[in-house]
Amino acid sequence: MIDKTVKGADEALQDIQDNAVIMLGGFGLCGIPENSIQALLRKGVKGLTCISNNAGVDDFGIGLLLQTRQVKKMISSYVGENAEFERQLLSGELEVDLVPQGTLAERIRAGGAGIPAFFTPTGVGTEVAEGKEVREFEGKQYLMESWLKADFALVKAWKGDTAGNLIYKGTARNFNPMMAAAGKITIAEVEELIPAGELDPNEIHTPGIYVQRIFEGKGYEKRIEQRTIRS
Amino acid sequence: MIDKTVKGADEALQDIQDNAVIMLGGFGLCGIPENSIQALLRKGVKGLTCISNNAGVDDFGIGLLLQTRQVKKMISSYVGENAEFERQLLSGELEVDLVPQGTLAERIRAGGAGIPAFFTPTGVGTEVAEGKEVREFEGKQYLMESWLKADFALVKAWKGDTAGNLIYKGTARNFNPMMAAAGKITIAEVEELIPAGELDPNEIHTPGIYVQRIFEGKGYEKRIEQRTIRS
Amino acid sequence: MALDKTGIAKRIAQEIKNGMYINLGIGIPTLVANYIPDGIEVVLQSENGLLGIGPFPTEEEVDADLINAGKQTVTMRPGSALFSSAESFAMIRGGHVHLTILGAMEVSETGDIASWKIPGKMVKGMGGAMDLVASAENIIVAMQHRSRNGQSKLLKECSLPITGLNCIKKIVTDLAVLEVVPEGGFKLLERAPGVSVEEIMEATEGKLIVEGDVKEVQI
Amino acid sequence: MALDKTGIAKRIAQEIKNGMYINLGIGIPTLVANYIPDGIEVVLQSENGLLGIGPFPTEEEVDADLINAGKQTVTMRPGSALFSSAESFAMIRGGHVHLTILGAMEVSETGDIASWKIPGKMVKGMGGAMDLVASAENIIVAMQHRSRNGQSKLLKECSLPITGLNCIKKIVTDLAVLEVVPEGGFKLLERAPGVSVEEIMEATEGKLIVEGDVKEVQI
Repeated sequence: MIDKTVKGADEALQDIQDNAVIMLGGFGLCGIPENSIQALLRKGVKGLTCISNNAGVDDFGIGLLLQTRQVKKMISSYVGENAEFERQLLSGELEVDLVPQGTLAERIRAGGAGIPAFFTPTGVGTEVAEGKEVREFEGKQYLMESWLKADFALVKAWKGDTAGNLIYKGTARNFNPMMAAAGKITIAEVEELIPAGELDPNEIHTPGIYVQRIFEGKGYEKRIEQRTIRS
Repeated sequence: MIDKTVKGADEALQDIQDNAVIMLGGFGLCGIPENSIQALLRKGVKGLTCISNNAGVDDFGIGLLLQTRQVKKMISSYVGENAEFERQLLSGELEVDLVPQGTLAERIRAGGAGIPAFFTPTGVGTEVAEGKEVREFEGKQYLMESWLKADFALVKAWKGDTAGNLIYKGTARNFNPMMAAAGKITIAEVEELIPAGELDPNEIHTPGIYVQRIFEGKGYEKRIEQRTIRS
Repeated sequence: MALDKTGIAKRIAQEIKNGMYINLGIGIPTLVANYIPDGIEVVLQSENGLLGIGPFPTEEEVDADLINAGKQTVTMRPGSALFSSAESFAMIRGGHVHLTILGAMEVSETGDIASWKIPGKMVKGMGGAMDLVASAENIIVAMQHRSRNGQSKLLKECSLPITGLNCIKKIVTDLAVLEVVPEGGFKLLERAPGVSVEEIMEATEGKLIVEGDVKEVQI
Repeated sequence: MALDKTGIAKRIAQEIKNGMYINLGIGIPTLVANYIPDGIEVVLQSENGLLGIGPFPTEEEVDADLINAGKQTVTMRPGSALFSSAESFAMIRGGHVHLTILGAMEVSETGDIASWKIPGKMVKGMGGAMDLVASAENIIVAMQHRSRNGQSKLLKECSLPITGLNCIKKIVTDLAVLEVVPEGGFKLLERAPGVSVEEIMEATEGKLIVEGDVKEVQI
């Protein structure tokens, strides 16, 4: 089997250039590619377009890339919880394209699946519909939405093998599988990297065909946004 | 958790009517709903529209429903290996709508996912494009294809739980997951039915939300079409 | 006496039927889970990829990889399933989720809902709300009848950017239970204990339809 | 001496590069798997839901739930992955499969391929062929240069219903290796051992482009 292992995040991201379009997996701070984000900070590439459901918090996740002004544009569904984000948006330093969460997920899925456009009921009659084709099917109105693709997709999984097969854990799966398929170059960081052949082929969430580079990440913080406990 | 267990195929299929549109999982004879097909034979409903990648062989799978003339129309990608099928098609007794396999899979996925139409490059410039809208995206031509839904989806899984969660085995997965989502009523037959809570939530292929009825099937033959052995 | 948040949640819980798959929004809707009657089996969906949300975890059970759409740590009930965001919204868009309960800033008498944006103030984004309201067959809004400065939130037309068009069927507020009727208007179904029809009428800018005697909410 | 099926498969195997994901059609393409050079690591995709097709099983390994797209029993190599048909064609349509090798009844000098239907005779359906040819960046056709009754299968235009338009890049036949050039025409790259350019010209109805000395196939 083809071995896609690289040493770490710096090697994996070595050819990312300024102004790249990148996707980053995760929902809130759950399932985000912590090591790859650190490597982006070290590399200092600027003018990034980041496709990610959220924008992190001020001092973690994509929030760190906002602090260093490396992000030109965000394509997201929800960007609360972030004061620096708010400041850059209001000052015009940051472009933001807000996309309904299901439409975002499906546009990314379409990008990986070779589907340039599809129709969805989401957003009909709202601001989201502005400039978009509306068409009726079976008596209901739908919007046409287009695919999203990226130069690099940065995803995070729980276990992965050297052939690039990935298994996610819990709700840390979220946007990672679609992004893995929608990146020209997909870089997967995993908590545990094991030899090809040790994962059950029937339990794989992302087949290795979508992954170009894989490495075992280090020092995951896995910060929790709302630590809610039952008494 | 909601218990969706029924006794067997006859109870599961009791309300199927003549002229129903049904989906049947499987690729060739691999992963087909053997028990539900037997129940359709016993019930004798007629005028069925069957959406299935293949049409079985003369004496097994959907071929059995062709023998009894219960099928009015087939929507499939490949229907070779079936002499009775050929006879009925040439005599005009059977309508056939041939759909490219990837388009068939995606149309069914769209049916379950609430997407009435999407664009695919498959079939541009061929007979398949006749009467369909063609549109250019990024310099390439695409066809618009529409969703497929069914009154009943008959699927077969390896393991299932009483909440309707399903796990398939090997390449017997094929069309089953998309069909499970595209049926108004989805009936799952499984080799092993276990209590809710005994499957790992992370390993489930079809979440129970898509399944209305589930039962443990009996006497699986699992016929092999091309038994190829290495010496 | 107007209903408090718990009262609104308890009243909404009465709408829940056995076997339903339900998506609960942040705020009052989340509370509804606590009042589902015994003997009623439902499955709660979290749009970030979980069917079968359980109670909050104990200290020992906390798992950063298991959160709900409000980013709170949760647990899973037996029979749960995990999946991607694309699969999650396939469920929602495909009409597999039977009931959506969510908050709103405004609802119009034709069932439009505004809940995601206040122009000029911070825009946080619509998250999954637009997908939910565009797709669910049955949507219940949980909200206060009036805003903090006393203005009605049940309007002829929404003044804020809308989240979805003609989609709300039922509204439970601190003052009343109302149905949005197909021809337009809020039909008063129930009033909060001790709250008069006149009070509700005064608090409702949109067309209020009152037929016969309006009974009190029983919770 | 014209190439036999094994010869065609061996020649095609030379086109395979390290790290490729490949879909092999039924017939000669399936044979190609046997001649992939040592040290070249590739992954074979089966469109019914498997990446990492292994050799045929032993009698003891036979599993009715593990077949390839030709419905033959197969095994899995270490590092394989299983998935649905929708995911499988997402891979194909999305351009993730690097190389498709398939048979054909006719190829035109503009790269059209006909392979799925003979009007008036039985129509079995296109299966996954239309998706594969519409999507793969790199498609090699393996076929005989002429039909059984001696007619050229490399034509100006296809006479049979086509499977895909302008999609074939390379053809390996019993007589020659040819490239379909963007401006139209079959450029002769190599000839089978002992087969003359004149013989190939005679067997090719479409425009044959011959530049300089044409070397023999080395297998």
